[in-house]
Formats: sequence, structure tokens, C-alpha cells
Amino acid sequence: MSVATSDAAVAPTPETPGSTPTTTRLRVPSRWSFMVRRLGFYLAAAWAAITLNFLLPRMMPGDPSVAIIQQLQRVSGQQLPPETLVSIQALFGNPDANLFEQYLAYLGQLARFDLGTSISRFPTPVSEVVSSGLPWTLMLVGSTTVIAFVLGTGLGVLTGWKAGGRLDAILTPASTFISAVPYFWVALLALWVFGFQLDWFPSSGGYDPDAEGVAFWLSALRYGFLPAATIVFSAFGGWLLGMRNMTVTTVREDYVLLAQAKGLSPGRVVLRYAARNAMLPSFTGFALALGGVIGGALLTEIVFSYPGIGYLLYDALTKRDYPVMQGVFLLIALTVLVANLVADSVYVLVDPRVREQG
Amino acid sequence: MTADIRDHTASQHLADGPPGDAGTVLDVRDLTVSYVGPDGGTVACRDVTFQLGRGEVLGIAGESGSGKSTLITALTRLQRPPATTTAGSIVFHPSDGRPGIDLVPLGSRELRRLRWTSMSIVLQSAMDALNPVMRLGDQFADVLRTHHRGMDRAAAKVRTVELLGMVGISADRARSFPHEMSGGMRQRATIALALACSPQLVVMDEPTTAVDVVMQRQIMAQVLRLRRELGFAVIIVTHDLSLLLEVADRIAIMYAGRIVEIGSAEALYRTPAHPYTRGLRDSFPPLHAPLTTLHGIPGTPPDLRRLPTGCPFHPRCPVAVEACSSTKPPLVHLPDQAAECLLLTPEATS
Amino acid sequence: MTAAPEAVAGESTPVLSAVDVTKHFVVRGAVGDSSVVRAVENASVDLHEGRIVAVVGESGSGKTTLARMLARFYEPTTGEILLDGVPATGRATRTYHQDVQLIFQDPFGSLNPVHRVRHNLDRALRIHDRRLSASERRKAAIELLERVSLTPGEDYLDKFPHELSGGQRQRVVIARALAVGPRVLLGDEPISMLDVSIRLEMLNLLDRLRREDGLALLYITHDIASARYVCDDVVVMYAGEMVEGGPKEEVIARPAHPYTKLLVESSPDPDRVGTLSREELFDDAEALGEPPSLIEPPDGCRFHPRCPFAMERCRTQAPPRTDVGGGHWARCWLHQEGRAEEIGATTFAAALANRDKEVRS
Amino acid sequence: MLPSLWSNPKVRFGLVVVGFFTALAVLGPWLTESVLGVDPRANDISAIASPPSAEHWLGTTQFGQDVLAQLVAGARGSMFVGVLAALIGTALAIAFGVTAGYFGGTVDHILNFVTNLFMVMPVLPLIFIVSGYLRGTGLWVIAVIIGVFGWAGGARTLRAQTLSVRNRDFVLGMRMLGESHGRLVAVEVLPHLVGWIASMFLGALIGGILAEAGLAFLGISDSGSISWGSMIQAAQSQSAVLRGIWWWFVPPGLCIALIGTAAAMINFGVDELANPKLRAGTRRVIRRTRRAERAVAAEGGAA
Repeated sequence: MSVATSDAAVAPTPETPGSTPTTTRLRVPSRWSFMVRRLGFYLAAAWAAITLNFLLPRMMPGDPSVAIIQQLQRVSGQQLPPETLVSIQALFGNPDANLFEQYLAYLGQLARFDLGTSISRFPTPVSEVVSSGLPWTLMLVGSTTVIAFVLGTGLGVLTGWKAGGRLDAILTPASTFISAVPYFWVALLALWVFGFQLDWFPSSGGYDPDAEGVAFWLSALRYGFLPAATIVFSAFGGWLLGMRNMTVTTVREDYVLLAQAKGLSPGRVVLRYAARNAMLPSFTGFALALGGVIGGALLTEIVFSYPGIGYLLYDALTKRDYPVMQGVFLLIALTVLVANLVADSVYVLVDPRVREQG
Repeated sequence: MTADIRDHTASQHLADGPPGDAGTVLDVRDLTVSYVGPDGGTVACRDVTFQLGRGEVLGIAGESGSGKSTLITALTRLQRPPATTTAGSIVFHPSDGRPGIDLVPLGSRELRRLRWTSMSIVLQSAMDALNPVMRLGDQFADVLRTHHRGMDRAAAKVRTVELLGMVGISADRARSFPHEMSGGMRQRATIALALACSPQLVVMDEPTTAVDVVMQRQIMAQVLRLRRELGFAVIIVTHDLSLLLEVADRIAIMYAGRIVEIGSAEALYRTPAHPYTRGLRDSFPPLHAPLTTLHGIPGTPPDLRRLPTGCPFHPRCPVAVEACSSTKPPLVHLPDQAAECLLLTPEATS
Repeated sequence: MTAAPEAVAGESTPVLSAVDVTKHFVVRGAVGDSSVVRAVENASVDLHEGRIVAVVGESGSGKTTLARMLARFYEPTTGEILLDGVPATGRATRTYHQDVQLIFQDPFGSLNPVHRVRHNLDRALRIHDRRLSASERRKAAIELLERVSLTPGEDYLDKFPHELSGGQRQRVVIARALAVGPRVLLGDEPISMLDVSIRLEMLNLLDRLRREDGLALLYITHDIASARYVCDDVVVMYAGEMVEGGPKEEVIARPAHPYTKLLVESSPDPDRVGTLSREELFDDAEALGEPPSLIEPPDGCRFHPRCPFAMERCRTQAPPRTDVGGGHWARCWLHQEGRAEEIGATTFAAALANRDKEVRS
Repeated sequence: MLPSLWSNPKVRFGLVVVGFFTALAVLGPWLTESVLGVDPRANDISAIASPPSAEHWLGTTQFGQDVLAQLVAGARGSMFVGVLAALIGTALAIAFGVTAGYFGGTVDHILNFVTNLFMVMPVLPLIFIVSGYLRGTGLWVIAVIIGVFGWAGGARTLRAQTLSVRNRDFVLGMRMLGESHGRLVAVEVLPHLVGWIASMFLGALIGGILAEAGLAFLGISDSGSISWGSMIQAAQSQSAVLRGIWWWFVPPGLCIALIGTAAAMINFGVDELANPKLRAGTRRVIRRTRRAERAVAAEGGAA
């Protein structure tokens, strides 16, 4: 139970609250108010992300809005309509307005879900560009994140439970190495071996452009396999290591000892006592990883030219398509925040002890 | 080995009339436990031998580093690396007259079948011993349904309520998580849990160290009543000799991994034979008797990796003679107790 | 045990005293969900030169909070801490701690494992007196170590805490506290985490410090027998309140408050072995109750829900302090109602069982 | 703490590898020039994309550059970014984490809020975008950006650790002697965080190397400088994968993986030292115990 005292600088936890009986502990049904507090934080964080998105182009050297306008005019070969000009200036800076006015205009723009117009794909709006990439990324990285988590956590429990065993001797060092390997490099290797040497899988793209219906979906699976496999490969080691160490630690807790003393089957001891508790930190990590899905495999997508958000961002970077860059960032930032909120809620659900943390 | 003769006489001498005197439930001989390290093993428990009568309360008293916790995990076969049993036997005698089973060489499958139905354990901190993310009732149900094949959820629930009732916890607490209960209630719950499968032996590791004296008295009162009603034997391990003197039939005193004295509670209090027992007894100031200046036991317990030669207690012993530093003291039997001290041998007394 | 110097409370100004101090902690659950823990209510205690006062109580009784207020780690919510009769609030804690030092419960936690014994003493001496030279400080450090019976002191200077036993560490902690030349030592369960066999020597050391150096000592403990061994006066705390106090033998032999009686009767007493059967010792002791929450403590006397003698009045009105003679006092309505002799007539457990029987019938 | 660190084989392995690459980074130019006698930027027209040979141990690139020489030169670039980013990140983590943890109260609330903000900001995309605006600005700027955006996790760990150390009695005990807050933090608290800070530094180091590699791969890094990331990027852009010039992109990735493994090993070891339960679960301890058990069983069987 965390106790906030008035003079916290020197005040350690007083003896009383920790040892006061029943009612003290029952008194706090504050899961909901805990969530309200967290929600408050995430609203503030969302505001910060939006503001950062506002400030970034304005802090950068040069004048992005002027550059964008010039570029757009060059691309489109015509004078831009005034409302487009206003929109760009709201998003990327208006030299004639003071910062506060700009900020208001920017917020108004966002409220209408107007993220501006793409330069490289003029005149497609940014929101359209971004949403074209979203499903691909969600599918690819979403599914692989779940698979990597399940695989890594499961194996982590096994290696942790049988720490010192054969599985541990092989998997733990291997995972240490694998989790340190740059994942885009793994993607390159996979592409080289399975894409070109063995020619088992297509080397780029997300689907067969000629296929339709069921054939289209099958092609999506085939195109997605290699990128998915490399993501799972790079990611599961981290889960495994974390889970292994948590399991090793948890297995030495008294309640696991008691579960063994009770003569429960090993499976029950592992799952309901050791893993259930060891998994608590992983749950948060998992929800966060889901939040990282959108921005999580940027480079893998690039290696395989996979038509997701990451490839979009790369494309935007190389083509100096600032509106798309900013739009992607905002999308990534907001999904991370939502995922964090989900992580907190999940934690409250899986751990009955959670009430309040700093 | 002369253990056979010794043990028989010892158990006859020392079993201070356990209720019904229905024989031995646990027979521990020469139990030796080591912690394996890079440069060999550190022996934390050496040649521990004792018998426990059915329904008897045996107290094991010792200070930090005396090996009492090691002994508990070895007895319950719950030890983990780097601890390992290197010698000795722990024979458990089932109540139905089947032959005794040595727990030491037993495989995990056979052990699992014996666990909780024959021997259960109560740990020092109930907060740590209960699964924090499971409701109390579920923690009862899983052990009940593991050992009573065919017991359904409803029956397990009924039994759980009955068990909680035995220690004065109301039925609705089965729905509580451990953190929602007070320390005293948690500890009582773990005692009820220990009785779930009607074991013949309950091992208690410092069961009341984490609670206050009033709660300690309540818990011990409950344990003693339940023992009277259900007939299980109890091993209580603690550093608090003053508590053991009140609750135990017999007491074993551990020092540097050995049982240096074992005997009836009264004998150990009135006529302690080992100087260490004497020192330990005199480390508890009286509550009512006239006060004198007491000194406890000067010095510090030995490092198990570097045990003194001869009697491990000799560097702190107020009555040590020269031979104590070179000769290992034998176990000497007295009417109500037995102790390992050179001064008790016929040569020394003559 | 050695008799206390002939000093009777009230004659001289106490070195340190708590006057009617109350401490409420705000415990924050979450937004809009904070509650007040009433850790200590209107507690008073006087510490005199050369005397030891023991504060006895269960965990959660507020005794540690009281000690920490006296050490000025917490400021009292209401009430005052007086040093030499002068309110301490006006003084910087830095100079205050030159007079008042606290010894913690855990000797393993109160020495920094990364520093040698020398560092602890040297810093203390240096802060206390900047003019001391290095060699003077070394000499003083050795003297301090020997004063707490770590002899020869030189041998201990360069040791790390992990090379010392629990008792030796606690001695170093005491030496460190003595280095600033305090007049008051507050011991917060200073022996409860030490091995049983060395506890007495630690108490003997405290006793020697008060006899030889005239220190005023506060000894906080849950162990009433050790309190009796070392102290002059005992104060008993229950659920944040002081319920009884007075000369130790008076309080322990003739408790004037039912809670003190419960505490004394619950403490293991080897002298009873053989004279009382186990049934006599433990019968009726199964439902003695637990202390209340300090967030919503009971009205009236905080002990009344557990008290076999409780009357209607106890449920609503807090009992006043009653002097029962010889400096012995208690806060219990029985004294006001002329029922004081009932306390001594039976055991607490028996009285409780009796009451329950009556209730049932 | 430090001697026991070295006694852990995982830590020892990690330190040796990190030390090796540090030496490579420091001695890089001298090594390529004097020992290998090759200029990493020189184009050997006679050997374009040639596989490993006696002349070029690790082969040459599409531009005829010696891969080994590039690898050695790349160590400097990558390590420079890694170390600078780690220095900045660790300094910020200490400033935020230790201050928040030690002082608590309002200070903590504010600092912790900022930390949490940085924690939930998607760092890598953010770095991409910032460096996208600042393209071609060189390793310095990249290192600074990585450091400035990547400290929050470390600060959170340090805050928690500081909090636990601050609440230990010895801090209060020394405070009672009259020690100042500054001295308490520096002398009493910080020594307990050394292990954490060291492992955090290593984590930030590898994080910086990886981030730089990622940025270089995106073509954001300074095109003039050589780093492992820029090598992979060059290989990628010249379709080395398609052409099967594996010796171009495999070695730099392996180097990153190796130093990453080393850092992970050190962290693993530090965890084991800090957490006795983890230590008791190491293979060494378990194997040793099983061996002893087998020996006893064999003895018993024989007797």
C-alpha cells in the first residue's frame, strides 16, 4: 500500500497503514478512480503529442510550410486554392500569425480530421493515404505481435520453470543473441535466403496485384509470410527472456513453494501459481507492444516493400512529404497512448492488488 | 552405526507421552543437508535424528544460521538448488499401518501423492504464502480437488467453509483475495489450509513471527485445540524458545546445523543439559520473577563454512574445557532429554 | 536489574517530552479518495536524564510514529515536542539531532552496505565538530567503538557491515548515534531483529549508557518482558492511544487497563511451564480479537469492542486519565465506575469467555 | 559490487566484447591505415563486389571498397553515436529519475509526469521525423536526438531504485547526523545505483547503435560518414541482397548483434546479482546441485 505523507522527503512509510487490518485494505475499491487518474494522464499525453506535432515543423530550421506550398505548386503545376493554403499553414506554420492563433487554427483543423494534403500523391488527402496503409500494418504486425508474445511467453515459462535444463541451455542464450539482432537485418537475411536464394516467397509487396477474391487473400498470406516470420523471429526472444527471468523469480516465491507442498500437479503449479503471477508485468508489455504495432516494424515493411504504414513513412521521408510524415506520427502516437491506457486497464483486471502507483 | 539402539531408547525416553501414544509418525535419521557451492558443499544440517509421535507437538528452536529452515525444507522435500540432501532418511509412517515410506529417495510423482494428505506446511509469512491473484476459496479448492478425486466444486466449497470455520473465519472470506485480509486472519487461513486434507503432520515454520503476541496466542490456542480434536502431529520451528516452552511437548535445540539437545519442554526449561540450551533459556527475561542481570550468550553463531573443531559451541561456551575444542561430543541420554555435550559423558562427570 | 537512579518524574524538567501529540497521515488511494490514518492521538511522554521509558504496543499501535515524531521525522499534526522545555519546532532539525538520535529496528538496513564502519563514525564526528583533525577523529571513533563493547576498536574500523553480525552492526549504529554527543536516544525496537542470544547484551548496553552517561532513553518494543528488564517506566499504547503508564513493576504486575492485562497474559512466560497446564494456558484464548482500523477507529474507548468489561459508556465516551497511585495511571472507565478490582479478579481470556457465555444465554 | 560483477561469466563475456569494440572504435583509423593498409573509402575498380579473398578478407562492396576496412571504420561511427546517445540519455535519466525518487512529493509528481510523457512518446518514429526535417546533419545531431528522446525508461527504473534506497534506514540515519541532501544522494544513494546505471548505459549504447543503424538504413544519417547502419543501407540500396553480395550486409549486422548480445549479457548478469532468486536459478547452481545429488545417489547405490 503506498502512502503519501506530507513530508515525503524524509518520511518512510509509517508503521500504521501497512499493518492496520481488514477495513483499511477493503476500503479501497478505487479501481475506477485509479482508471480515471490514468485517463487524465493519457489525455494530457495526447495533448502533448498533438502539441509536439504542432511544434515540430515550427521549430525546424527553414520554413516547412513555404517549402510545402512551393513543392505542391510544382507538383500540381498550378496555383493552390486558398483553402488548401490555409490548411497547410494551419498545420505547418503561418509566418503571419502568432503562435497562439496558429495553435487554435491547427486544433480546429485536427478536429475536422484534416491532416492536410499529400505532396507525393497530390491531391490525395493525408488521412486517406494513411488509412490506405493502416490495414496492412495492423494485419501484419498485429498478428505477429500476438504470435511472438504467445510463443515467447510460453517458452519463457517453460525455460524458467525448468531453469538449468536442456531447453534453458539452448533457448536462453539463443534468445539473448536473437533479441540483440537488428530486426531489419534479419529481414534482409530472410529476403536473401528465402526470397532470392531459395525463391520460396515473393520478395516485395503485400499481395499479388492481379489476384482477386480468394486468390487475393491467399496471395496476401504468401506475401506476408516472410515479413511476418522475421518479425516473430526477432521479437519472441525478448518475450522469452523477460518471462524466463520473471518465472525463475516467481518460482522461488513462497506461494509457489506452498503450491508444490500442496501436491498440485506441476502443470497447475506452473500455470495458476507461477506463470499467472510472472505474467503480470508481461501483460503490460504486451499491451504496449500492441500499441507499438503501427510504428513497430517500420523497417521490416521497408525491406519487403510491404504496403503498410512503415513503408508509407519511408516513402514520405524520401519524397519529403511532410504532411504524410506528420500524419503518420500523430497516428502512431495516439495508438501508443490508447494501448497504454488498455495496458493499465488490463493490469487492473488481472492483478487484484493494483490500486495506485505513483 | 549404533543409531538403532540409540533411537529406540531415545524415543522411549523422550516421547513425553504424546496423546494416545499411538507410535511414531515421522522417523528422521542422520539427515544431512548441504548447500552446493563452487568450492564444495556447506553442510547446513548434519546428522539430524529425531522421532515424532502421533499427535505430538515437537518444537525446534534455533537462531539464525542454525539450520532450522534448511531442516524444514528438507523434511518437506521442498528444497531447491543449491540445497540438497546428502545423507539420511525421513521415514513417514502412515496411520493405516502400512509400512513406513522413506521420503528422501522418493520420486516427485510419489511425493506428490503424499503431499498435504500426509504432511502439510505453514509458512512464516502468510502474505507471501498465499497466491496474491487467487481468491482464498480457490486456493482451498485446488488442493481439495487434487487429493479428493471426484470432489466437485460445491463439495469443495462446503469443505472450505468448514475449514475456515475451524479457525474462526467467516464463510464469506472465501471470496476474498489475500491482500484484503489482516495479517492474523491470513495466518489462520493458511493453518486451515494446512488441515484441508487431514494430514497426520503439520510442519510450521515460524508460524507466528509475523503477528503480534495476542494474535500469536490466539493462533497457538487454535492449533492446540485442533490438534487435540484431529490428532495430527506438529513440528514448530521458531527462534522463540519462550513460546515453545508453552506449546511444545518436546523441544529440539539446534546449533550450527545439529540438534544439540532434545527433550521434554519442562526438562529443557528446568534442567537444561547443554550449555547452549541454558544460555538460550536465560536469554528471555522473566515476566514476573525477580530481575537479575542476564547476559544471554556472548559471541556470535559460527560461520557454517568454517565450523570450529570439536564442539561447534565451544568458542562461546562458558563452561568449555580444553577437550571441547578437539573432541566431537557424543549424544548423551538423560532421563528426560538427550544432549551432545562432553561434560555430560561419564568420563567428564567422574 | 540495576535500580534506576533516584529521579522521580516531575521534579526536574524532562530533557525531551511529547505533549499531547497527535499524528494523522493522509493516505491517498486515488483521485478524490484519500483517508486519514489516525496513527497517534493525544500522546504524552516525558524522557528524563538517566531514565528509560518503554513504550509497549502491538504493531500499528502508533509507537513507531511516536518515536519518529520525537526524532522529528514527522511533525505532529497537533501538540508539541519540547526539548529542555522549549518547543522543538523552532529549531533546525540539524541542531536538534545533535541532542536526539534514533536507533532503527533493522541493523542490516541502518548501515550503508557500501561504506566501512569508519565512514559512518568519521562523518558523524566531522559533522559534529569541524575542527577535529583526521587523527583525532580516528581516536574518537575507536573510543566510540569501545564504548559499545566492540574491542579492540581498531579491528572494526575497516570492516564492512556484511562482515559484522547483527549485534555488532547494531552496536556500530549506536556508536554512530553517540558520535554526535546526544542526550536522548530513541530505540525503535532496537533488538527485535537480533538473535535471541545477543539481545540481552544489547539491553545491558542501553542500561549502561543511561547509567554512565546519563542518557535519556526511549525504548520501543512489542516485547513486554524485555521492557520490564531494562526500563524504569512503561507506557502502553493501543490503536494510537496511550492507555496506561507508570512504574514498570506496577504496570506489569497489576495492570490497570484491560488491554495491558491482555498483553501481559498473552506474552510467553516460561515461568508458567509446569505450574499451569497447556489447557489452562491456552483455553479461551482463541478469539481475543484484533486491533481496529485507524482510519475509522471505534468511538469512545478504542478498546471497547474487544473488552470483556465494556459498559455502555465505553462505546461513546473516551475515558479520562485516572491516577491509580504511585505514578501509575490508566485510561479506563472501570476506575471511574468503581469497578477497578474486576480487572485483577480473573484472566482476560476467562472474562471474555464469560461475557460471551452471558451474551449467548 | 564491482568485483562480484566480474566473477559472473555473463558479465565477463559482455565486458570483453564491449571492450573489444570500444578499442576498435578508438583505434579504427590507425588499424585500417597501418595494419590493413586500406582506405575504407578507396574504390578498388579491379575488385567490384568480389567475395572474401586473401586480398580482401571480407570481400568488397559494389563500389570496390574493402568491407573489413569499412567494418572497422563503421565501428567508430556506430560506437560514437551509441556512446554519445547513451551519455546524454543516462545523464538525463539520472537527473530525472534520481531527483524524483529522492525528493518525492511535488518534485516527483512533476518529474514523473514528464518522464511518463517521454515514455509513451513513440521514440523511433519521432526520431525519424525530426531527423527527416534535419536530413544530412551528421552523427552528432543524430546521437543528441536519440539521447534526448530515449531516457525515460531508464529514469523510471532509477526512480524506483532511488525510492527503495532512499527509504532504507541508513539514509535516514546519515541524515540524522546532519548530512546534506547533496551528500546523501552522492555518497549514500548513488553507489547503490551504479549497477543499474551501468546496465542502463549499456542498454542505451546498444539502443543508440540500433537507432542509428535504423536511421542510416532509412537514408537519414550523414551520407559522408561510415557506420554499420550506413553499410547495410548502402548494400540495400545497391540491391546487394538481390545480387547475393551477402558479405556486404552480413558482417555489419553481426557486429551490431554481437555488441547487443554483450550488453544484454551484462544486464542479465547485473540482474542476477541484484536478484538472489534469479541467481539461484542459474544453470551453474542447478547443474552443480544435480551433480552432487547424483554423486550421493551413486554412493548410496554402491553401499
